[in-house]
Amino acid sequence: MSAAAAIPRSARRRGPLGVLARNRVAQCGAFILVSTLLLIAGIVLFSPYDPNDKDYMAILQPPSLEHPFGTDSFGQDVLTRVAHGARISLLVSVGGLVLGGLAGTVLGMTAGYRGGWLDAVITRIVELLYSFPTYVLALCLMLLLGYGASSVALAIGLVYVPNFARLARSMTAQAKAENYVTAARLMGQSAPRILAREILPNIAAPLLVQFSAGLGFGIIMEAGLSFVGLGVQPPTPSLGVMMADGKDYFQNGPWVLTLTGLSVAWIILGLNLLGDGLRDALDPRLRDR
Amino acid sequence: MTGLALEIRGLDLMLDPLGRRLHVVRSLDLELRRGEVLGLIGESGSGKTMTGLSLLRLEPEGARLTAEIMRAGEADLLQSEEAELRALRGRAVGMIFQDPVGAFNPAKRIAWHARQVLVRRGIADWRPAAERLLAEVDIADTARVLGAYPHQLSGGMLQRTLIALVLAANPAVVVADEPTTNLDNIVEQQILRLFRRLRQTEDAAFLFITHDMTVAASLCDRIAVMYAGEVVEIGTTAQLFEDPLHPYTAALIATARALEGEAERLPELPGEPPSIAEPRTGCAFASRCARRLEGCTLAPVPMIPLEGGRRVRCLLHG
Amino acid sequence: MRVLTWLLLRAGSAAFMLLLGSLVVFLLMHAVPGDAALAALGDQASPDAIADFRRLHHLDDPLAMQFLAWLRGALRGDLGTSISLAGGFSTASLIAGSLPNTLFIGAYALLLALAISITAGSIAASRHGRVEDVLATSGAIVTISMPDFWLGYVLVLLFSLELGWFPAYGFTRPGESFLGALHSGFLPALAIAVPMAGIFSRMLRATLLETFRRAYVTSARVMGFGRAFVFWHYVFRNALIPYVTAIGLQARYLLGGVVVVERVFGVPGIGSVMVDGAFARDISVVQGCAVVFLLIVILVNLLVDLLCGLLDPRTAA
Amino acid sequence: MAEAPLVDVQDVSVRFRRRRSGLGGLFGPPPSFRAVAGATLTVARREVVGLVGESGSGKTTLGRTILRLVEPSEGAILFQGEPITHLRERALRRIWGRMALVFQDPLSSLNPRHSIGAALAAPLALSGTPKSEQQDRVAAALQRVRLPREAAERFPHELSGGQLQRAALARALMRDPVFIVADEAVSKLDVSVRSQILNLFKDIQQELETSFLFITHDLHVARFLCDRVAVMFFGRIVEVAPAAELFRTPRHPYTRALLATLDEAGERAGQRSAVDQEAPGCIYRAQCPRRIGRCDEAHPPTLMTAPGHALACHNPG
Repeated sequence: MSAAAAIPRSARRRGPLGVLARNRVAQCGAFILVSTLLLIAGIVLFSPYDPNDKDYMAILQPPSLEHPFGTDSFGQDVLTRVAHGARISLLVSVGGLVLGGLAGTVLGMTAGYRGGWLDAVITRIVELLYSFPTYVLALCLMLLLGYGASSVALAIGLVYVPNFARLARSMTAQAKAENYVTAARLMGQSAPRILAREILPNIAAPLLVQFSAGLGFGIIMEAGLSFVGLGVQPPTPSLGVMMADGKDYFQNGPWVLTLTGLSVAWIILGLNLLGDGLRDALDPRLRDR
Repeated sequence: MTGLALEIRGLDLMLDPLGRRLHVVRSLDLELRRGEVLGLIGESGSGKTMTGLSLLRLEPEGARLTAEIMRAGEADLLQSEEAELRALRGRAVGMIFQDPVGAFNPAKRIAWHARQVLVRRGIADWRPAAERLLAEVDIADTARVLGAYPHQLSGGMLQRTLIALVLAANPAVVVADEPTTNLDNIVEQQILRLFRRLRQTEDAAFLFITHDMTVAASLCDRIAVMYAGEVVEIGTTAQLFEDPLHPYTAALIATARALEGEAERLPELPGEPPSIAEPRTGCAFASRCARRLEGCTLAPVPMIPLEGGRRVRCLLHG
Repeated sequence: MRVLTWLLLRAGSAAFMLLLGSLVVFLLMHAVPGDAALAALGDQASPDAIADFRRLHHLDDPLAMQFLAWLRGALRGDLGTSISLAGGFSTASLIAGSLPNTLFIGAYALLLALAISITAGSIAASRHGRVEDVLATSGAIVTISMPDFWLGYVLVLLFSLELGWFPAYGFTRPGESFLGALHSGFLPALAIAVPMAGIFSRMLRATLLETFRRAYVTSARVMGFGRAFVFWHYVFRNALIPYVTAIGLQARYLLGGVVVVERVFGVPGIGSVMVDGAFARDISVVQGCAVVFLLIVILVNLLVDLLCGLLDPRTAA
Repeated sequence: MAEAPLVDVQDVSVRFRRRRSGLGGLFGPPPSFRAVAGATLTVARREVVGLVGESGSGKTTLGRTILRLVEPSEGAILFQGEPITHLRERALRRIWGRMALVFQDPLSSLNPRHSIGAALAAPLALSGTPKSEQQDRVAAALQRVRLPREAAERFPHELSGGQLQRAALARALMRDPVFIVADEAVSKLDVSVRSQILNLFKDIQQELETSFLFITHDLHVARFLCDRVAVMFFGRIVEVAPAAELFRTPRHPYTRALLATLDEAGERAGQRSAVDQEAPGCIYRAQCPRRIGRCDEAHPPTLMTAPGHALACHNPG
């Protein structure tokens, strides 16, 4: 019976790891991220300077071999501070995105699957959150919670809740109308099981892309909030704090602000490239072109 | 002057998606006389749509198209200049699609579409001409249709309109790619009836692409059967239905007959059409063929000319 | 008639959103730690003065009453009094003075971003896969990776400190001199516009490419229509609705960017007012600004909806 | 005494509310329409009933309503004598164990992230079947639809159209249903594969004595597979008869028009025009060549004209 002939296995791997194996853009982004993270770790562990070591003999020195990114107005090594700052900024951003991503996904999936009044209520809340300019929402929350790294993370999370909720809701509603979900219902699976087992694996990829793009914006937000002085507070060396500091002597030592910002842009570029590569490879409409 | 509306010799089309080379149309020969309807029959992935797009030189980007001859009327379709090809599209070869709704610009009214086509043909006073064209395809309330947006018309109505617009440019060949597949049974019959009438009144030759044997039988003078990128058999409709030579053609016709009759069980063709990506040495149909010979899998099977203009790609008839 | 009904419904829903948003902001601000009376009168204030202050500002009323009172005031254009500025400036006058500057910078940035993105996105899509596309795409991803306020300083370094073309700091109000505002507002607007343009042109490119794949585009090419004709009438026209929708969704990022960039260039806009208010823990100012920002975004979305309705024949007919 | 029907559909109507969105949805089409209007149909044990009609006739909706994926707005549905018309999803899960659905597009009905084996084993895992037994039963199910054992390890995108429909059928059979709705289950398949699947359906039906509701637009397919055939037009069942009889002596004018499409020389059927569902009168009268005065007054009642032959027509042929 030739209907029972062997079925060839598809050679292409799916999922994020498979994408990484064949998408150049994603590889490029991953390379930037991994190498930069290693560099940051190396500097944090092995730098001869402490981020808060003040050297009044070497104030505002332009970049040199000794201080590749120069020194700031306290004579602190900018590169070391950037590495420590990047660590803090990344932690804040990741923390915020994890919070916002989890809350948004849960809200969105619930709304999309349940529909009805619950959907209407959640959609309204999400729409409302989405109608506040990013920094405005964050500012209000910072006032409430007090300044500091954890508050910034919470603010980033809150800003990102609607993004995840909207995405998760529309994709869940779409998936719910798909035949495979109907089939699962007819097979007797319960709603939570269908959400977790049938729908989540199918909508995880775009959420992941959103997460990676959101990380970049989270870093910008942390920097922005700290920059105007309403975010992470000195002496904690976050990237935003350093940039705020750098702007005060921008004319005398432009490298502090410029190079710190460049480092921020570099990390975000890595995140964006990774996210782009993932999206291109995972979006079936853009695949096979 | 050959008197042929369309002549294709040795057409090959190679696609290159993501670096995988796909040979989707293989050494294809076709010819259409003026006023003739040729049915191009095949299953999904058999290369029939790609053949149609090749005639308009709208093969996908990055594809490699080669042929010895490809002419529509007086026009040489093997041009490489995009501007020259553009001048040929619509005039030498026109095309009608499976989904009539998708064939219209959703942001513009039908009148806009008609005006673009007619003004391009040099008819400044386009409106009466448009009304005449629509009347020719049995549309009664032309004013309403012209004033409507595509989404306000039914599929059958849009398909009629598209046929009228395509014929307006007097093309030598009209490629109709499954033009009735998306329509309901009764509307489908109406459109087929329209085609049967048009082939008598229009100069154009029709290349009618379909997967449905019955539809092809009801409309076409001759039929070409495609399988896995190759034409495996070509002949008049009567020849094919009375005496199919290629085992694949025979199986298709037997299935259609069994369904129309009151059979208890349908004749089965084992297996499934091969993937176009698979490498092959001999006949693409060999693995499913009950009358396979030793030589079938050894070397590519050539097209064998028979009497009465028939051709078949099968060693049983060599 | 239909349009009017639709508008009324849509406006009603927007008003509801604004009301809900105001309530949320009110509650948030109310929960901010610290005593408004102490903040206003200082630590040395006598208990009697504090009690007077609380009575005067209805701070001891139930929350719902306080919100209703605030709402009544807001509807009359009274958003309370700033406690941080000497002389008891009204919050409404602070906002009224600064809002035009913010709107000017925002609209300026939006126009720049639109101009850049329509050019870049169109070129990238119509030259898909070629050098122009690669350049535009990489340019876009680089620009969206840059923090806008930092870009502001880089622009200052380049165009003010090096070339001296634009002022590094300060802003001429559009009411005083429109040309001056265009000149002095260029760098802040550009700093906001460049990353925005990156986002916009990526979106435009994606929707254009998707539209290119539509059957009606093939159908137009089959009719032998010219490349430019097909691009404008078939592709671009039909990509407009998703593009405009996508732009509407960016309003909160654009205005968010304004808040920070105003600080960089010293633009006396509502973003600066809000940040100053936050520093001073001036609740009435922060609250007023937040609600006004919310109002702007809601209005922008209303406008986008209306525009999409007009662009779509399915609704316009 | 005849056996009670397995599925008993009594005068079922399904109303859909149209979604209102944007500017257009507001006053365009009526806010609700009846996808199914007063449908009465039974399926006996071991019986295969065909449901034929054109797109938009409501045949898919009726099929889904019988499975209670859609809740009817009027009428009653009995399954094995038990009313299931308004059961909640929790209670339906018990009923669904005895029912199954086979879709038109098998690829969309299988979760792309699950292997065929996992998809087939899912209902077994739910009912607590031990792992080893699960594997055996999956293998048996694959064998029944003539798929090789290794298909269990493949993912949907690795299978061809015919193999996918086999896998989908295997999954539908996992819980030993007594009733299967097959919605255009062969219409997307290639011609050379379709006969395999049609034969397979016939074999499975005879082997397992399952009842089928076979929804199709293809009259040949209906005649090949079905014992009885119901014809739907615009939400109404206009004629039900044993298959052979329906094809030999169709009585409703619409059935006749439909059958006329089978042979080329068929009589001319009118253009399909919009139908006002709410107006009194027969739903088919606008196109009907046999229209008489009464047709404008009321939709004809469904009457039994011969044993097993139901008809809704004032002036049957």
